[in-house]
Amino acid sequence: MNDGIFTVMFYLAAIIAVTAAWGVIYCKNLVHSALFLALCFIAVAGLYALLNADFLAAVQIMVYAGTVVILIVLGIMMTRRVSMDRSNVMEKSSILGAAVVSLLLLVCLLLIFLNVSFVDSAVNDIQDTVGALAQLLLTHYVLAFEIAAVLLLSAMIGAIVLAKGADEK
Amino acid sequence: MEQFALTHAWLIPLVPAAAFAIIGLFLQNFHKLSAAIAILAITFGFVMSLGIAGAVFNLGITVDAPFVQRIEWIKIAGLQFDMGVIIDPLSVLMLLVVTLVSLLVQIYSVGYMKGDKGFGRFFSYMSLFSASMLGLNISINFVQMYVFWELVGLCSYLLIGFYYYRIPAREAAKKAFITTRIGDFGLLIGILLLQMLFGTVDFIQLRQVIPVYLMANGAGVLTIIGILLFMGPIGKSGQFPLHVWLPDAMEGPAPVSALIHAATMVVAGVYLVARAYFLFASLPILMNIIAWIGAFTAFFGASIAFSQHAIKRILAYSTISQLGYMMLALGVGSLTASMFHLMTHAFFKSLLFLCAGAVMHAVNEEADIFKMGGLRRKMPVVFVTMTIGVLAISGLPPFSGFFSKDAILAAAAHVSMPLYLIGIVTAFMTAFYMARLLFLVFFGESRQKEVHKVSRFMQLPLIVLAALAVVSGLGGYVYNFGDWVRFGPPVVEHMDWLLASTSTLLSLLAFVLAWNIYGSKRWSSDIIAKKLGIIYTITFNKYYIDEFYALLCRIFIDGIGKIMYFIDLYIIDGTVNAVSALVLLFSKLLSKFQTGQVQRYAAVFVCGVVILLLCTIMYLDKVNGVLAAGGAF
Amino acid sequence: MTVGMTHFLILSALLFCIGLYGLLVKRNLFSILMCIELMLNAVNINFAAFNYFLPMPDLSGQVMMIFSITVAAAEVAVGLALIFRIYHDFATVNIDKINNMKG
Amino acid sequence: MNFYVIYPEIAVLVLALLLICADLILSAVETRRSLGYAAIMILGGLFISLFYQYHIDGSVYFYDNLFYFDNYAIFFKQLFLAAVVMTILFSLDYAEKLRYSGEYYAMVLFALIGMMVLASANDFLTMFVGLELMTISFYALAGFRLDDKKSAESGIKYLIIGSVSTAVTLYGISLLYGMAHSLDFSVIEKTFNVFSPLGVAGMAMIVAGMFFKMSVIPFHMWAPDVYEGAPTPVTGLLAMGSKAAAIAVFIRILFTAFLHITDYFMPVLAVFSAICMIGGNIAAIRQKNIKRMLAYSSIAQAGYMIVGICAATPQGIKSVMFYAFLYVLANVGAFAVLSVVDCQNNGTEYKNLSGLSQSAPVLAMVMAISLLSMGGIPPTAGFTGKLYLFTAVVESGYVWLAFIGFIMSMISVYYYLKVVRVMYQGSPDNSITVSGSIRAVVLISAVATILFGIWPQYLSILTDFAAFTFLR
Amino acid sequence: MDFPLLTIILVIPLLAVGLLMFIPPSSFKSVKVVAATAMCISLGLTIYAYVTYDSSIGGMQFTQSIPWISDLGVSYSVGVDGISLPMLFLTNVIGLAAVFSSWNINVRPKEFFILLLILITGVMGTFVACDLFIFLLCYELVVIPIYIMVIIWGSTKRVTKEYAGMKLTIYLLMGSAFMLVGVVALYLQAFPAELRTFDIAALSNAHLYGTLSQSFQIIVFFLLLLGFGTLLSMFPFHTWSPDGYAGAPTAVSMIHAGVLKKIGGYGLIRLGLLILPAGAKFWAPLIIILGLANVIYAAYIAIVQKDLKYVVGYSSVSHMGYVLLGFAALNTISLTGAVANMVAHGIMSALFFAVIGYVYEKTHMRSVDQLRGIAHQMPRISVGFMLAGMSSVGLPGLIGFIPEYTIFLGLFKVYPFLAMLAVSGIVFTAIYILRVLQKVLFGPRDYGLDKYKDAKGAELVPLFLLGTVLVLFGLFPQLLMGVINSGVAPLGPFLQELNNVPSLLVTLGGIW
Repeated sequence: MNDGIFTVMFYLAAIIAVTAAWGVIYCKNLVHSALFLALCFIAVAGLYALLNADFLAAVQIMVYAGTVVILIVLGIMMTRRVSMDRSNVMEKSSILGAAVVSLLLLVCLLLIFLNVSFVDSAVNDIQDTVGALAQLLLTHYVLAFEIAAVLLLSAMIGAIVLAKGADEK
Repeated sequence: MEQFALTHAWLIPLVPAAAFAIIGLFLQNFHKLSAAIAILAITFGFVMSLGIAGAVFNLGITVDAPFVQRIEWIKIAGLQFDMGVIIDPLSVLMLLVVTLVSLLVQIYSVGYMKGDKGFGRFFSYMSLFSASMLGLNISINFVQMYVFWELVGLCSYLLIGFYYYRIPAREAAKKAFITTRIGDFGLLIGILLLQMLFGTVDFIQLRQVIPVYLMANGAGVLTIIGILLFMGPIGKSGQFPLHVWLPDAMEGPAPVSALIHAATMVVAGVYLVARAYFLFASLPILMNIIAWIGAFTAFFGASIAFSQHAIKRILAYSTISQLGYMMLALGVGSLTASMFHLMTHAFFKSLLFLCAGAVMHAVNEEADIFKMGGLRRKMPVVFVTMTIGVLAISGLPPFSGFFSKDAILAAAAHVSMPLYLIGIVTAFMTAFYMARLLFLVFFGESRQKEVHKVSRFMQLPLIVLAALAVVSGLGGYVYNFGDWVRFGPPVVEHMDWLLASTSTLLSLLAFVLAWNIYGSKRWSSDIIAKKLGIIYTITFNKYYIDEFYALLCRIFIDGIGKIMYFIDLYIIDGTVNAVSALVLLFSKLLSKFQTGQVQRYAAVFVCGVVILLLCTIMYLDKVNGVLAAGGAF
Repeated sequence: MTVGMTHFLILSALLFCIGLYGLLVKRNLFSILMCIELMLNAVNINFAAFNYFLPMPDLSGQVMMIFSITVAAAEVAVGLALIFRIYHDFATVNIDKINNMKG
Repeated sequence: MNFYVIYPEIAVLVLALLLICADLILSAVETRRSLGYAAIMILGGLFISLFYQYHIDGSVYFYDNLFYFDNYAIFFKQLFLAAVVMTILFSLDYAEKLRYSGEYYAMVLFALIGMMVLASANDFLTMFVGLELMTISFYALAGFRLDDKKSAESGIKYLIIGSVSTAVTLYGISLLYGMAHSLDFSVIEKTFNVFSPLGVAGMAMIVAGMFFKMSVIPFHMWAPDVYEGAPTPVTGLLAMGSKAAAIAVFIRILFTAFLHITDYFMPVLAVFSAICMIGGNIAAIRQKNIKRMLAYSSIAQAGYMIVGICAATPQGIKSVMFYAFLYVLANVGAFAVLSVVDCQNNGTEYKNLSGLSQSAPVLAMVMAISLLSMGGIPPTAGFTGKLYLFTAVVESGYVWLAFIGFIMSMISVYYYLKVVRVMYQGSPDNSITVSGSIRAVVLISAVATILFGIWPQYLSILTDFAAFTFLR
Repeated sequence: MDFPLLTIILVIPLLAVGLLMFIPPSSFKSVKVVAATAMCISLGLTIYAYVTYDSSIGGMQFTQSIPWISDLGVSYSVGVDGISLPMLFLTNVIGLAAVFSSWNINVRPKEFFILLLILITGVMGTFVACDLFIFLLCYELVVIPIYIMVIIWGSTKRVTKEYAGMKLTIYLLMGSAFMLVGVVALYLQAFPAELRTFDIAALSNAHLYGTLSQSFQIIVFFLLLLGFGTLLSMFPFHTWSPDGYAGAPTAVSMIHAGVLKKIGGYGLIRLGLLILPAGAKFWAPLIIILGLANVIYAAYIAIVQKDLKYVVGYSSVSHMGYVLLGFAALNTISLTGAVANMVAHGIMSALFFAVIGYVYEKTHMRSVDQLRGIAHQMPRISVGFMLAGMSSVGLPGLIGFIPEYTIFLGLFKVYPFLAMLAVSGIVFTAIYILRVLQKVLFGPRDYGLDKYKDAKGAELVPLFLLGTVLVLFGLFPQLLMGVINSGVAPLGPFLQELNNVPSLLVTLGGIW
């Protein structure tokens, strides 16, 4: 891929992602937040595509932008609020603390990252990511794969019991 | 018989001890049986003592070559104590005096204590006392002596507090114990130092090593040890300034006063000094101290006895005074005179106490001599015996006190004129206050309507003792007491007739004076008291020494104790409690921090991450200088 | 300036911290869940980028992303179920009100 | 692919699935005790079978280097199995109160699989998935008591903060991946560059995640609330299993992946352990709820276990394993009693335990023994365990840590004794019936606690074996 | 293998505990009988051991050793020598007395006696243990039963029983925390890794191999001193003792003051002196000072106390000062005295607490201000009081004298002037003991107390038992001193060598 296009695409996606992320937090309306979140995810998916992770980009959109956001919206519906305005305000009192903590973390991370010198020349250039991923998943990481299946089962059962229990009340 | 007695001398204390155990454990409520056992036990002791005395005479056992038996009591690495028996004229004298007086007093007690609830208890204590005192007499070393020394102290405590339901009695008992304990404190240190210095406390061995030590090292350390040792006798024998317990001790029954606080226990101090005379006699400074303390105590005691009202208190101060005499004698180097006086004093003073007991018994436990009077017709036996006692103590010939006191005065006169003068003045005072007592109690008009009869059990000992008070002095003089009981070469008593007649004259003068004041009431005692004014007040109040001690006690015992307790509660414990409070406070802070607000938890979590990252950065900075090299921000 | 690993790292750090900030200031449980997703997503960028700039043909970074997404989904599922329960029990989704235990 | 290596996980998984199916088949009115018993039998068999898996020669992997079946892993698997068997045994009664008891057993088993995977995991991916399997199961389990508001609250709290932790861990893994280009512990060990900011920062963040699971101060804030709200057996399992699993994997990461940096890291770890011991114990003093108190106490216990890690010697690891085992035993006893009390007195406040020594003397005794074991008072195993721990750490030169440890363990006795006081001094409100299964479990825990306190010979040999083959 | 006498002595109370578990809580009588029987057998066997112990040979006898924990080098090994045998005897005597003095307990007696027997076993274990691990095991085992007993059966006066129990427990545990660090360091330092052992005899030889440097010994001994000193109620770590005794039930006070405290002194000798001689020597001057503080300071405080248990509590602090002094003088005579004083004080304080317990149990009064002239109503109890008091005063013929004397003697050899101060303790002791005795026992009859009866029946067993020992060992001290001597005398050369080791004073002098 052309370096220039890569750069432009990166900045585009990055700016969208960061802005959307900020929007998630800034919006006072929960629905708006959710929509911003979806936008952010899509931007990140774009980044994935940029990074030769096309399968992941697809998964991202499917799982996150689709499933996750839908789940969230579903959740909003089920909480049955009359108006979504001001459903999602920031707690004023904790802004300062939260900002300090977050900034501290950011500063620390940046301090570390800016001191790493990367050799960016070599680029992992696998074309058939899906096949390669499948290969890896079913050989090297097969156990993790299986466990992930159990994990999903467990989460499912847990979620069902919890939600059903709540419903039956 | 004599041989048996000699080799079985250890039975003498043991049999009364057994009697104590039997009575104390099983027979407390069988009054007659317990009295019989106690008396039998002490009679056995007396008979044995007689046997031993015979053996001593016949076998020629002298103070230089005592008969010693010993048995190992403790043996550990670097330390060995024996218990044993030392038989020489000195201890035989004590054995005889103690067993005899003890026997008589116990017989007297059968009558005196009749009807008392604690009859059995009394005889068990008496047996224990006899056992301890006899054990003390035959001690072969300082530790054994200390053991029995403390035991007689215990008996004294128990018997002073015999009427434990009376507050003065129990207070007196406590006072006696603690006061003597202060003396024992010095004694114990002295013994410990002796043990440390010589590795032994055995009298026989010490006697050999001490002169050698003195030659080599001089008297310095030994004098200190001697002073410490002498603290014991000061306490026990009621010497100034630890005499305060003895008058109070009269709260005990009269037989107790007679036996313990007149005849036997209080002379234990004298006996100790006599027993360890080889040590004391070789330390001139110490001898001076002993003599002066003795002389001062003699005078001091007499001066208080002058103004007291309670009959037994007068006798008690008299005892203090007489003990001072004995110490004086020891201090001026005459062991013989001291022991001689010890013996005669034992007889006449116990006689006096028993008489006083009989008198008080007769007049419903009234103690104030000014409230008595005219008893000579109502209790003639007591009157006669008491008169003999008074004459004996006043040193009128031919009664026993004359000989023994004179020996002391003679010895004092040899050494130091001031001491002699104090002695002679004291003799005058003694005669005066004893006469005062006699006249007030037995002469004048009768103030007591009802007078109890004196039982036969009580009369018999009085008579025996009176006889002894008459003859013991003369006997000792005639049979040359100093041949046997002596330190160094045999002493041949030469009566110094000048001194003797001086003191006799003074005593007579005192009698006349006393008769004029108290007998015929020619001169009013009240006016004299007023005229003497402050002196009278001071002596009447015993020089305020008790009050002074009480003040010291309040300041230095209770006061410091309270301060210490305060420190303990609020400083030491306070620190501990403060620490625990601090921990609790910290705990509270931590709980407060746990608000239940989950986002705060998350924030803290992130802070933790930040801390870890900071550690990382610091570490990286250290290993490859991130901040220095990059300085990116 | 070519876009390199550092850029991606910074981006992910930014997103992560924004998510964290949101998580700390929001009181609505749903938006807290969203912020969590945001944070997990930020991490995935790291994986993708590292994988991309890997000097060898290996996709374990992407595999990791798959699992990460799976886990995120599972977490959200359980989270939502729990939020239902919370709503039933407390009749609110404001986290400040759900505060029975403290100290 | 060596499926033999994962037979315990497979067995547990099959069991879990069978339980779910059986739960569906069983009629609604029937009790689910039988499921519990079945699980206990099978897990017990598994536990015993694992004794035969200890080996002297080289350990085997599942595939490549990914899933290590060494003595160390076997020991911890046994530990988790023991914890879960006991937990199920003492929650048989408690589960009746939960509406979905069949699912409850299944979820516990899922969590168990997660722990077991963690014990063996030799790469970050497997570790991550195992960790999440365990964690997510616990999120659900924490909220499993449908009739209790606190349960839901504890679930959501755990989920939120746990997710943050997951994100941080994942972040760390990503950085490490960036440094080492691999997720494999052994590869990372070989390529770990102690001067690389990425690697060290990644390690720091992973450690943060582990600390969260171990509830090390300051990553501990969740523990008291979650412990208090979760159903009592779940709390027990959280305290035992979750913590021990985190310890297991933490040690493995530390001494394989991060082996080269341990020298630098140990002082930091020592400080954290000291803070844990101090903070946990002090905060526990004023608690009113026993589960909450135990949460703080478990924070302190984590501190103790980290002490052993600080030693960075086989003896240290051995002492951690030893301590972990008896920590599980003690917790089994304590939580078994608590679950009975919770069931029958409706609460786990101090006052609910009042007079327990009269209403149920056995329970009171076991509770006392368990707590004292946590406090490290002889003749309970806690004392021996602490002796091992501090011997190891003093040998490595951290005498001050031993000081803090011993002093704090004595302070901890203060609040443990408060429980003892309530149990022995107060008078009971109502009678308590103790079922056979509870009696069995508390007696096992008490007997084992005392046995290992007086005579730890075999446990010591076993842990020695596991530790010395792990860290030669 | 020989007949495992000591193990049996140890196990018998535990067997009784096992038996008690199966007796229904309501059958009070059988609970008490079982406990008493167990302690009787145990005491009988101990007396057998005491009698058959060969003092002429000395050293550890009745030994038994079983490998126990291989990797720590622990073996279950028990044995007694001249130092521990009297302590074992003491434990059993007081144990039996404690059982009988608790005869009237009717509140949950089953639990009481179970805990009591565990407590006694623990104390016995520390004395017979030849292995440091076993020692520690038993050492801390005793703390918890005491706590439970205090909070259930204790009494609240100046401080609540909860406070007292907790204070006592935490104090002792804190002390032991320092000690444990010391022990761990010692264990690691004494031998190279593969030879490590907890065997006390082996550790005692470690300093000969030079593995324990002087500074190491100094530090570790200080730690041990903190631990054992706290247990011994060494100034300023003594405040738990009066409060604790005041709160504790009779039996606990008896055992605690009687034997438990003695573990401190025993530990100082057995572990402190024998394993770390240079450390002991170094700190000896400090211990002397603190011991003196104990003797005089505590005696002073005892003088102003009103509560009988506080008097005896501070008195025991004061008496333990003598033990410290005897220990720190570091010669055979003083050490013999220290051990003997532990026995002596054990017996007399147990007797004291027993009689105070009776009085309190009957009248619910403990204050000197309230109790007056109880000799009228309770002559037997009064005799017990007198015996204990007089022995406390150090009256010859009772158990207290010879130990004190030997301690003083040993101390005089080293610090004559301080020794004089120490001897002054006998005066203070006399003051506070007599003040109490005369106020409580004597005086006019208080008719309000007439409704309380004297001790009778089983209650008399402790009085008789302890009184007998008190008098027997007082009249025939060699019975006690001989055995102790066989344990201490062999240390003579060892202590001689210590003369060359610098002490704190030397170091301080160097600094000046």
